[in-house]
Amino acid sequence: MIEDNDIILKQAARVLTPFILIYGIYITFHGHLTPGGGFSGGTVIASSLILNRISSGNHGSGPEIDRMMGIASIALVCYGLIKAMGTFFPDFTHRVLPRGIPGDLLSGGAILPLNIAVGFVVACVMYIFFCLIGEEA
Amino acid sequence: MKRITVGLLLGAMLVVLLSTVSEMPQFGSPSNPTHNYISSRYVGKSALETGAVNVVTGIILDYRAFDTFGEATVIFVAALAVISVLARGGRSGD
Amino acid sequence: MSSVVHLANNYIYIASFTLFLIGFSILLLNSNLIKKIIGMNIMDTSVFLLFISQGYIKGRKAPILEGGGSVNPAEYVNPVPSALILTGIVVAVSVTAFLLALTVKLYNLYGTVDMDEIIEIRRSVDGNS
Amino acid sequence: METVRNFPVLIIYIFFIGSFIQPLVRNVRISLLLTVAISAVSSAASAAVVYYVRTNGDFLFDVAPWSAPWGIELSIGTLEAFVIAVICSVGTLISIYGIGMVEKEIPARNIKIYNALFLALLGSMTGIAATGDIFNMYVFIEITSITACGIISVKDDKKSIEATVKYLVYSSLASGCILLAIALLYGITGNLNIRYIHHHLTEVMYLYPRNVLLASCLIIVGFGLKAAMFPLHFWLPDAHSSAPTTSSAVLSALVLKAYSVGLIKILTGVFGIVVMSLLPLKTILMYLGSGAVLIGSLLAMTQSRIKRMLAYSSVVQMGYIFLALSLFNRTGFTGALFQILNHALTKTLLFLSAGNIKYYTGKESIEQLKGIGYRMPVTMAVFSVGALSMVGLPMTSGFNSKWYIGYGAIEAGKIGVLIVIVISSLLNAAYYLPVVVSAFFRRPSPGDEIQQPVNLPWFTSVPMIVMAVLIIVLGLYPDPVINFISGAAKIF
Repeated sequence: MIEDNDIILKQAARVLTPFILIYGIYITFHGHLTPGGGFSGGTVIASSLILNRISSGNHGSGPEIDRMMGIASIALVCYGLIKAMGTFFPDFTHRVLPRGIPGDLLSGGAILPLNIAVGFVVACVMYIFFCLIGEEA
Repeated sequence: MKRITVGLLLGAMLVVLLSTVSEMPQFGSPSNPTHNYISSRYVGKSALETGAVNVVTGIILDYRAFDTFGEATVIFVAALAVISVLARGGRSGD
Repeated sequence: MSSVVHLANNYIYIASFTLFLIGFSILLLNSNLIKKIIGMNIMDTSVFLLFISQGYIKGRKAPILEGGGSVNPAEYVNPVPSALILTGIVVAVSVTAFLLALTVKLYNLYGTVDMDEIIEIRRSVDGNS
Repeated sequence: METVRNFPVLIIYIFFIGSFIQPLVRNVRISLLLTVAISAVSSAASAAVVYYVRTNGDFLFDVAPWSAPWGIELSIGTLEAFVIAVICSVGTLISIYGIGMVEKEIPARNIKIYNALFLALLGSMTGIAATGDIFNMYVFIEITSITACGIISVKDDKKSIEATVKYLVYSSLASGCILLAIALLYGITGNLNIRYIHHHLTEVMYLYPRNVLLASCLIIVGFGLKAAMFPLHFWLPDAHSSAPTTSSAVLSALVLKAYSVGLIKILTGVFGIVVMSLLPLKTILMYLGSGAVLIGSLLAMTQSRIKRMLAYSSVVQMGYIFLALSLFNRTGFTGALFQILNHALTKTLLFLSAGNIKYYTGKESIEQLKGIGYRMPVTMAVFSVGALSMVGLPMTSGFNSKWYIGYGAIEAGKIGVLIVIVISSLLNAAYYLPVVVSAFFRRPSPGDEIQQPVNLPWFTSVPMIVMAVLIIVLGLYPDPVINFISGAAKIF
């Protein structure tokens, strides 16, 4: 769809992507401190991926989707295992992932790793939605 | 003709719904049944029990974490279903 | 008379119920799939509006606790509905994405997005196949 | 013995983590075997839960380290343990059958996705049965409806995609109603745990009578639409007949049951007998049930294709469950639960053998099935056992479920229900027996002279034979199951 001579779009995307990505990561990591968390952070990360995809032309996405699906599955397996650990061995989880002082970054107990896992999953899934549905018929 | 019956039906449903609204607890009043001992414990103890300053995230990922576990599955399953329907090579048709 | 004042006070619930009915009727009566999806989203959003407005208390802050020290629960809004709605939104997004994917696929197969036309095409295909 | 208390949560975790692993698995054969292994492990765990509930009675289990109204708890009673056991064991049998048949009906690239959806479906149905929190049940209902639509559309042909769209639209309509009901209930009682809502509801009921009425109507409409209660069943024939064989078996046998169990849990748990007697619930369920049973059978008779006939007969059998529930007494409730087990086994058996016939001989319509008994002896023998159980022959489990529902009807003094059951059994016979008769006692039409009988691979025939034997055993000696189930009926 997009020819090769749109240098402006590519340059703008290259400049903007790192900032969007960092903002998304910030929201995901500070889920337990500021409003946000895994879901909204993941969507912002996905938006930077989508910006990259549009700027570099909507080419075929077969292998890319499988890779994204792999990342989402691995993140979800970690999510499930942390969650199962929290259910069956609660005291062990509190020792490994301490609650810490409510206010600084590493303080949410199991909340931070879960947030990161959900951030990965939502980012990959939103990207997959865009790739598949956005592709021309 | 169909439009009239549908209109009447919706009008009737609206009347039923509005009659229940007139009986629902006051909007925004502190004495609503939803502001009971449950929500006050969430707000009061979440910093100590879950270490999360953002109470909503504390509820999602610690108090009611099983909901969010089910919800992560919802996203995963929706992604799988979309891939199974639209993935390349899906030109089989009938 | 008191119920009318009561009704006027709960104006948000009136809005959410009417939106629910609008979404419900669009989803049920329209044959165009894209309109059905829009109707479904209106319906879901109206239920979320109802849920959130039940947790709201006038003159209180969002449930993000400032600083350590003692936390007075009377200063904050009820956090439970917002936690539930995060789940509800994600569910609504997933169902919408799946429906959109199916609509794109149907468009590729049948060339139309209107359910009535699709049924006719299939019946005419079955008829002579 | 205490570790059995966290088996229900373990089952749900195993199913979901298993379905997360599926896309990472390399080749298709391992993916199919993984599905069988996981459902086998879960049915073993569910058997342990059933044994534990038999000896120690109901128990509650807090998933998060926090107790009931704050965290989420699972309430496992006789009803829940029984339904989880039915879901896991029938799911295992279907997945064993799936080893041979899935590759033949689903495009190769979708098989791993089908297995992931299958495991997530079983896990979320277990979740619906086990959970004690209505919003948690809503999340599991959503997973069930998306995965149920996913395993239909995974077949990737015109008819199944169109059927999936219709099913998903009505499913999301029902979910909207259920969520609105949950919002209303939360608005007036303030908490989400089923036991606590019931406790608050009895106090608050007279303050907000219309809210409670509206919430219960929305829940009945929502769950009725999902469980194909009679007037709301129009999406079912297309969805169940155009799906792959194993998916239509799971859909008819288990998904409809999970939704009806969800309805039972909410009606008896949240609303309780007091509120339910306020509503004219008995008469509504009775008329809807008898409508389903009679008109469903008439519709099934007019069908020419075998899978559509089976789909309509699912509506009939669900009608039996709602009929039994409308009696509001112990025997009726026991009859409803036994009917859940009986229909799960029988309908799976019929759908799997219909899939076998369709694959090995390409025949779908009923008239083409003349003389097929000689071509596929095992499948048709097993099919006729299932058909006789559907009709309600005394030696099969179908008879026992009709017997208990009828007995409950007499106890409740509703002779009309008994007459409806008798008429419907005759109607069932009118559309099942011709298929069996034409399969064995008619010469195949000269056009398609089929020569030597087909020998099926072991994993296709073994689950079907196991189910046929189970149907006969449950027909002859249902007492252990009945004694266990009647423990659940203490609510009435």
